Amino acid sequence: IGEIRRYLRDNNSIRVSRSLRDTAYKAMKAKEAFTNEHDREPSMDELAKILDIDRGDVVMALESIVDPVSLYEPVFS
Amino acid sequence: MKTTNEMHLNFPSISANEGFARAVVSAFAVQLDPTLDELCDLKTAVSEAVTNAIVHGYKDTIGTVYIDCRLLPDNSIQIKVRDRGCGIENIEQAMEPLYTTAGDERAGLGFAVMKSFTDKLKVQSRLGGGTTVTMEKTFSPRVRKNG
Amino acid sequence: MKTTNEMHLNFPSISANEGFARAVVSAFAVQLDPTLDELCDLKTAVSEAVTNAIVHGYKDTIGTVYIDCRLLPDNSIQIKVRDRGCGIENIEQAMEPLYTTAGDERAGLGFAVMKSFTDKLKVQSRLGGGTTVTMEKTFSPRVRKNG
Ligand SMILES: Nc1ncnc2c1ncn2[C@@H]1O[C@H](COP(=O)(O)OP(=O)(O)O)[C@@H](O)[C@H]1O
Ligand SMILES: Nc1ncnc2c1ncn2[C@@H]1O[C@H](COP(=O)(O)OP(=O)(O)O)[C@@H](O)[C@H]1O
Ligand SMILES: [Mg+2]
Ligand SMILES: [Mg+2]
Repeated sequence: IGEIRRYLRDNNSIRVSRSLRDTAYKAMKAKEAFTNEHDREPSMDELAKILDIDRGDVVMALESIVDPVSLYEPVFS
Repeated sequence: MKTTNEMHLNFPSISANEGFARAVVSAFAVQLDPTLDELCDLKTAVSEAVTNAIVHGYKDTIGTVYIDCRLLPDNSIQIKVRDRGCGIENIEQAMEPLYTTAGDERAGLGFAVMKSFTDKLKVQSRLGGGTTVTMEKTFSPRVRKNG
Repeated sequence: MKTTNEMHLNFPSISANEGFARAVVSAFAVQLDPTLDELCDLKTAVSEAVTNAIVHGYKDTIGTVYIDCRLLPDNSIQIKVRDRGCGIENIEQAMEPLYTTAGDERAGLGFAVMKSFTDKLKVQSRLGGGTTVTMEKTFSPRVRKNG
């Protein structure tokens, strides 16, 4: 069973590096939506709440895209 | 084994730092490109160790919690969580699942979680001198796409 | 001013730790509930200071980089980035925008960025003894919902 679990883990688990970028992308979109609606930027805690993830994880996700602008541009321009 | 990278962190034993400690360890471990599940397991284990240092080690006082992390070349990470708190009288007993000195407040599963979520667990303690919990975890090697 | 929380970190001066240092500082600063932009500015400033310690302070050697962070009760954070590297001969000159000793490789804007992205910047250095960069940044108080 241990071996099967390891096999599944090796082959199906999402790498953090990949999922972080997805989270960062969601965070940038959530920030955009919030700013449009409330006319101010969300705080990190508000952002974490919207995304329903730990604020430490939001920090890490944003870290995976060193400059948020570089993520932003190809998507929105 | 040769260390490829390391970091040393310390902070006061206040509960606000539990989440911080978890975030730091995962930001460091991410260099080994773990999977989400692997990282989650590691964070849970670190949480338990840090919580123990805060709530048991330093109980009603504020002391300093030390975290030392090393990356080893076989894609594993070693994490030491240290306190200079009250220490543990009987380590074997403390590590038994469901054993707790905190009555109804705690489940007594901290060490059991650390053990099952890492590959190696060592607990050293001296009454009045403090406690050091050493954990090691090896991450699965990255699977090549189309490879 | 009384410190409400603090943390102390150190790691070897390898470039893999630039991103790590940034992540740690933001994981710590997030307790003050900044906006993403505020956090981004802080991270950029920290990056510049850590990069300088690595590429200038320790140049062709590997040394230890120290980061000390304090949260102050007025919603501000103080960050010290220290190295025990070569030191800076003329601090004023070094802080001038576009001044660099790295030729074409670097833009000479590190200190200018630190200055504009934080509220306070202090540089202390001793030739042969190392450099300490102290930055402070106050985050805007949160706007209460329905308030
Ligand atoms: N760092 C520590 N310092 C002192 N005592 C500790 C420490 N860590 C654990 N202990 C002791 O070991 C017991 C078991 O720990 P654990 O398995 O985490 O369960 P719990 O924290 O739920 O009590 C604790 O109740 C406490 O008595
Ligand atoms: N930690 C440091 N140790 C030694 N010298 C430094 C340090 N930080 C900065 N310097 C000196 O100050 C100069 C200007 O730094 P900076 O404004 O960041 O520009 P740059 O890094 O692009 O050269 C550097 O070229 C270097 O000579
Ligand atoms: Mg426990
Ligand atoms: Mg620079």
